Amino acid sequence: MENLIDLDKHEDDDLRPKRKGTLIIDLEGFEGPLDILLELAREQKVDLIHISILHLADQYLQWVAEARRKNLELAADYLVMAAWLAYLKSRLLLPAQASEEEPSAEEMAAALAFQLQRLEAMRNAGEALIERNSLGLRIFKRGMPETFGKLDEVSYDVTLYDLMKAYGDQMNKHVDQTLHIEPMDLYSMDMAIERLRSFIGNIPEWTMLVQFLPTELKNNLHTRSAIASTFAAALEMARDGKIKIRQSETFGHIYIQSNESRGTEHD
Amino acid sequence: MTDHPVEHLRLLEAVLFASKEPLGEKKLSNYFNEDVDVKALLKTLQEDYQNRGVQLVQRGNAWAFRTAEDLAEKLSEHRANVKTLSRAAIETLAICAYHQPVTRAEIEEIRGVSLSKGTLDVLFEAGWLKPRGRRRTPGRPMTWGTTIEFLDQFGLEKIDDLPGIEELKTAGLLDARPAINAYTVRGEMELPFDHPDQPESEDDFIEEPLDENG
Amino acid sequence: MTDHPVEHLRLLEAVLFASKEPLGEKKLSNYFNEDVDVKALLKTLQEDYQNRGVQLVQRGNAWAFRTAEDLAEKLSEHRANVKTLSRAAIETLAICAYHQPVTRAEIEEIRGVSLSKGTLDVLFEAGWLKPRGRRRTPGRPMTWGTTIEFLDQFGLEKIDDLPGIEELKTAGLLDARPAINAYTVRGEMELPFDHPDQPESEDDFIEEPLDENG
Repeated sequence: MENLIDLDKHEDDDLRPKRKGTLIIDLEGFEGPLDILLELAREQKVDLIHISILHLADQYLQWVAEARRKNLELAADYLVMAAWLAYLKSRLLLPAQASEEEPSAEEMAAALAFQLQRLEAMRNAGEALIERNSLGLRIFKRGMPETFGKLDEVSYDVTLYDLMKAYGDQMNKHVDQTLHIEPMDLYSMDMAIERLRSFIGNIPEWTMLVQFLPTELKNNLHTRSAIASTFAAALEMARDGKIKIRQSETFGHIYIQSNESRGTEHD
Repeated sequence: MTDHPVEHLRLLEAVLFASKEPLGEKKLSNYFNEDVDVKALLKTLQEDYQNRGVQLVQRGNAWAFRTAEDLAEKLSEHRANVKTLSRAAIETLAICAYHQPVTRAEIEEIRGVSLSKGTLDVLFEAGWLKPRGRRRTPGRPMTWGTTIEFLDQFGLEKIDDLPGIEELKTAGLLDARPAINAYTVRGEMELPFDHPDQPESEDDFIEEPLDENG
Repeated sequence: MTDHPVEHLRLLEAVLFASKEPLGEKKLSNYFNEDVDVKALLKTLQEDYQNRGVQLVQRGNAWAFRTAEDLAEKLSEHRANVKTLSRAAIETLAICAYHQPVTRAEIEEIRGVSLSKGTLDVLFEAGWLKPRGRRRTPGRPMTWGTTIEFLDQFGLEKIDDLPGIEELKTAGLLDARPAINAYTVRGEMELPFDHPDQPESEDDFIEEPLDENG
């Protein structure tokens, strides 16, 4: 392998926030909530085995609050972690409740501490590994490999990577093929307006809008498009003063009535 | 066509010297009759070269001649181009090395983030990772491990020589299972929790299904 | 930085080993202080290797390590002739591996070009493909699949260990976006190909005795 690793700098080092300072607000260079937690845990300056999860939860919640104050866009993962840590914190502070369903707050805290230790261990292991990177840097292979003339065995210079890459490329090629856009199979608004118009002037009582849906609905998607189109058509016709619309509660049924007739109720 | 051990050593030496890449013991044994103890020959040859500027090194079950590490500084003009690995790639490589065989879900579990496209790619292209079979759990996820080339690149005889691996094992930190399921990489709340304190056989535990588009 | 002759010999040995070309005495002397007699060192090193399987040889004014000439025959008996596969062959092999059993027409359809005569031959000669019976469709076309030798070449235990679509996506070898080849409002996405993890039932094929010449 000629691809070697630079011992001295890693490409995203520059993106890493500086370790100094008490609270890191810069989001760049972090990889998810666990990464932030590990960074915050280091600020406690104790071995991760002795980390205070309660304190860590506070640090994290404070960090999130600060990030939001600065209008940094936090991905959902960060907020979910905040919610979970708030929950864990409350459970750590409350008297223990006997429950066989859930692990105790202490167990949850221990699990989080374990996760942080494990991540830190792998991070250190990665660094130790890079320290050992030697082939082509400190240890060298034969510069002039020899091959011999007479042959009774043939081998091929092809690796699993070559094979996988060839397959991936083939499949990607297909993705890049012509995109066919199939004809729409939806109930259009024009159709809905036409249908609704045929009933106009003939709806003296408040009538549920769904009763005006077309009778032949093919599938779920088609049905949904019919509902949406009919509703939009109703709005359109109400704007033109042809009909009145009523809905008495959120998500309740929608009723329509011809405007010519003398309805008494309206929204 | 003598069977004299010195002739065996000479042939073994020539075969290994001619090759750039480590050669497996199985392949090396093709050069000898069945009754020849190739492993013993390799050990002898290794000793012969022990104090020389070129040494015979073991990489898994493969062997190669390499320059002695203490001469590194004086050989600096042979240094090849250096390619920089991202922090994510280094961490992923370490996880694959220390936790192998390991699934993608486990790598993500340990790092706490989804594997982004291209992280495994670069390690694969370098020839450092290989498939290690599928786990017999629902979804039959692929597992990954490291190659001879990986050992060669980092100057390791075997996986057990990874820096600090014994300590990590003892500390129980080489357990790739989810520590807790309260939150996942996807950020979904999931109760109840798996209990982390009951290690099961490596092959038996059930992977958390991850959204494949991660 | 000792001036001990043994250290000089070790360095000279390593430099010559790692060099990509034979080195002249002048170039070699750059590695040493002015007072070191490189010529004498070379002679000593040459003697050290005199009876070994590898020898230090002089070519004009330049020096290099070469395997001993008397071993040439034994080496060539076994030494593999390393060939490179054409792009078309690698692609065809990959498609056979992922879609087996697969017919020639299917390979051509996936690659979008017709298969030249030699491509399957090369793979067949390498011992990586074998006939997998005829398909029960008009024309009863022959299908192809991979062999044990194929698994050996790529370090796989079984064909199932071949990384699947999802793993290829993770490794960045396959675009992660959904492979839609038709945009439809019927709410179904159409994948262009079967998922290789779900091989078709063997029942779809009739195994027929085939003559060994393929």
